[in-house]
Amino acid sequence: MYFESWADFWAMGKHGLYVWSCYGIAAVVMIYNIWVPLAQQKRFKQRYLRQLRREAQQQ
Amino acid sequence: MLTSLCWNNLSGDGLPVVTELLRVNQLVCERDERLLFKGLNFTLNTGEMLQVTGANGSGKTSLLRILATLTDDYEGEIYFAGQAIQAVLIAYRQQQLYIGHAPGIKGPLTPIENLRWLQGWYQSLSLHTIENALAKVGLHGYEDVPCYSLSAGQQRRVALAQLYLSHQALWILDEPFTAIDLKGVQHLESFLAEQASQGRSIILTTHHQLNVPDGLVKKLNVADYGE
Amino acid sequence: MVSELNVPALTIKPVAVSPGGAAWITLCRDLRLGFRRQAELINPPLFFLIVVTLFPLGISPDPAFLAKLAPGVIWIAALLATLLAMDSLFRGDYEDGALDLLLIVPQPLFMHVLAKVTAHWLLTGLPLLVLAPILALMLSLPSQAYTTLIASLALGTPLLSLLGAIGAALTVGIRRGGMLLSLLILPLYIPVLLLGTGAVVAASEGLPAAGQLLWLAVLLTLGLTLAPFAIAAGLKITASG
Amino acid sequence: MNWTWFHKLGSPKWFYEISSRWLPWLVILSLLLLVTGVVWGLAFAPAERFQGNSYRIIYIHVPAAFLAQATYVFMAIAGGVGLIWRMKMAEIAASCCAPIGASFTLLALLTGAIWGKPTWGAWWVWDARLTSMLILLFLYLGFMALQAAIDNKKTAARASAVLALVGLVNIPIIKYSVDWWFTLHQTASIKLTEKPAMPAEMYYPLFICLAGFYCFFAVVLILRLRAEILHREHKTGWVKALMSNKC
Repeated sequence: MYFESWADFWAMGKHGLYVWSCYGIAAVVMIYNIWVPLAQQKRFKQRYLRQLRREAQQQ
Repeated sequence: MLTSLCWNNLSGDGLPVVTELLRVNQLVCERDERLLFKGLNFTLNTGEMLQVTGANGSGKTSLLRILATLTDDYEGEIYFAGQAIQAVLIAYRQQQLYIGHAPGIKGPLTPIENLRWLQGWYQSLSLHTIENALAKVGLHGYEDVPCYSLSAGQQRRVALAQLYLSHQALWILDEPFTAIDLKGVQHLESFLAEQASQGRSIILTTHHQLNVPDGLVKKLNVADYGE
Repeated sequence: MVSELNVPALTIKPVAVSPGGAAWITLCRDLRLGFRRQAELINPPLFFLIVVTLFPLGISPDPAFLAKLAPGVIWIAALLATLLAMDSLFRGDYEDGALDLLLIVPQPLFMHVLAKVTAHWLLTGLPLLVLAPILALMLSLPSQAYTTLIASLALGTPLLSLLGAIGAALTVGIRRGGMLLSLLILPLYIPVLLLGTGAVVAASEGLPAAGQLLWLAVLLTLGLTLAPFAIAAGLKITASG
Repeated sequence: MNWTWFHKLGSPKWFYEISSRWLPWLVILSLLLLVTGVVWGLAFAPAERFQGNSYRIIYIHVPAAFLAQATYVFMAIAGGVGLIWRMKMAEIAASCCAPIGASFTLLALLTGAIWGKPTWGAWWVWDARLTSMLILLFLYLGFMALQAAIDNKKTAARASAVLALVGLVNIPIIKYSVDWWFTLHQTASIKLTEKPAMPAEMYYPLFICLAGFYCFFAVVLILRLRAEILHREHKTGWVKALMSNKC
């Protein structure tokens, strides 16, 4: 491990703010990219189920 | 300049002689996930009129736009004089005249200038021929009036004046009678019938009953091939 | 010669005008159309003039400062004027059905598209060229940079028209496509802007500007050969939409 | 050369089945690569002589920038294939790529700007790479705006494919003209820290992060494609069957 202690690791030698904000933004972008298709699929399934139920009632 | 086009029997002066002009089989057209028609077949011989009927939105205009090669967003085959249309596209486009819903008449230009542009890429026209074509559609005296001061019916007559100028073998007319008065309609119907008897084939969409010798007209209801 | 179907056979006479001839007809029609609408002809140069006069008012009338600013201001104003005029290129034809007819002519669409863009450039791009020296005077551009300014605009504005026409062809089917057109095409204008201003800045500092002008000529030839294909494809897609 | 695999690739049903088999492995692989790359880069790689630890942002900035450009090229090619061979899958792939590419361009821009603060002293510097990245973002936004503006799905896909191809031809031109423009106006402060030669142990985590980003892109693209396929093909039989037995 390059840094002596965990505190050193978080501080990153006075550049901690920049490094961690970058990684934070990266994490947000990645999670957003994963979340959007999953949410889309879930929303679509619900819509399809409702449609199925409506058709079932009509018969 | 007929590129890549071999005809079955050539007439005396080496020009191709054709009887079956257009054959369409298994045509399928979808518009925004809505099936307009499928399995549509018809053949159009020279000297025949095909009246395309059907309710609004049943795909009449889409069919005409497909036949006019305006859109290639369809499945199925179209044969022009026995050749697949993609192979003889240039020859086909030389032989077709398309007048759509919006006739393509520019307001600031005079009828003569409009016709010179509309027919400009098929043939070079002398002023005299344009003037008597305009006279035939009843626009005598309006030759040099800018089209925005003409009525909608007159503007459509300017577009229809192309029929008196064109040598094409196939005419595709989308609602040619809209905004034309009664006398004009009868005059146009008799002209179309006379042209058809001389071997020209005409595809047109109209709602009213064509009073033309019935041997000439074939009817095609697009709705029959719908959902 | 009546065949067995006793249907009158039709001899098909090949009939078509040469591509060059047909393109000439479209060019003349568009020029005549443009001159018939005198009122609209004055808009691009007027816009060009007004935008350039805003800068001395907005920033500072000090000649030394303006001289540094002049190339960029003139080029950006020319770029915006071309972009604004671009929407009218196909919209008029699209609305009255003339565009559909243009798409089914026997001649290759490449020629007609080139003719239309040339006509549009003659009506909107050329006046900017004529007006540019006057505006350079107003912005106290050093006198040795005038010829380079004209040369860079002469090479640049047709390129701007060609690139803009691609956007116009793609957005002609959309109702309020004007704003979208600028969003699509501005990134493509950036190299032309950089080279154009670079040439004029170099000339005003007395440095040789031949390199930038030659690069503009390279991009213009690239545009002249490739852009009409993209424009034709865009128009076909809009028509079949 | 039989083209069956090419046409098979074009059928959404086949793609859906294949992707449901490959997806878990891809997720594990990308997770593995990303975690090792980031941890190695953050914790174990040595600090850089001039910039100290702020250079560790490179393990996010460079892969994101690479991915942004690679996605645009992939999108343009997919659009081109959809346009020429009318392949439905290619059209869907192109429209699904755009948001992913745009998000990575934005990530590259933000991380580049934040990295600029400690090294160049300003939040935004008109550096050649950052400026080209900004223009790439505009290209993505233009693509998505055109796609959203046209109602007919098929026309939208074909029109934006043409735009993507035009953009693809222009990307090298934009890149060179921006680089040339930047060297003309280069301010002293940026010249000092030109790309430092990196010792080997800084490069390894970078390659791993890069591979991790590409796998991540594949995972997200497949997820989006599956959602889009179900949406567009809900009339077909196999989607109905899939839906009814799944819930």
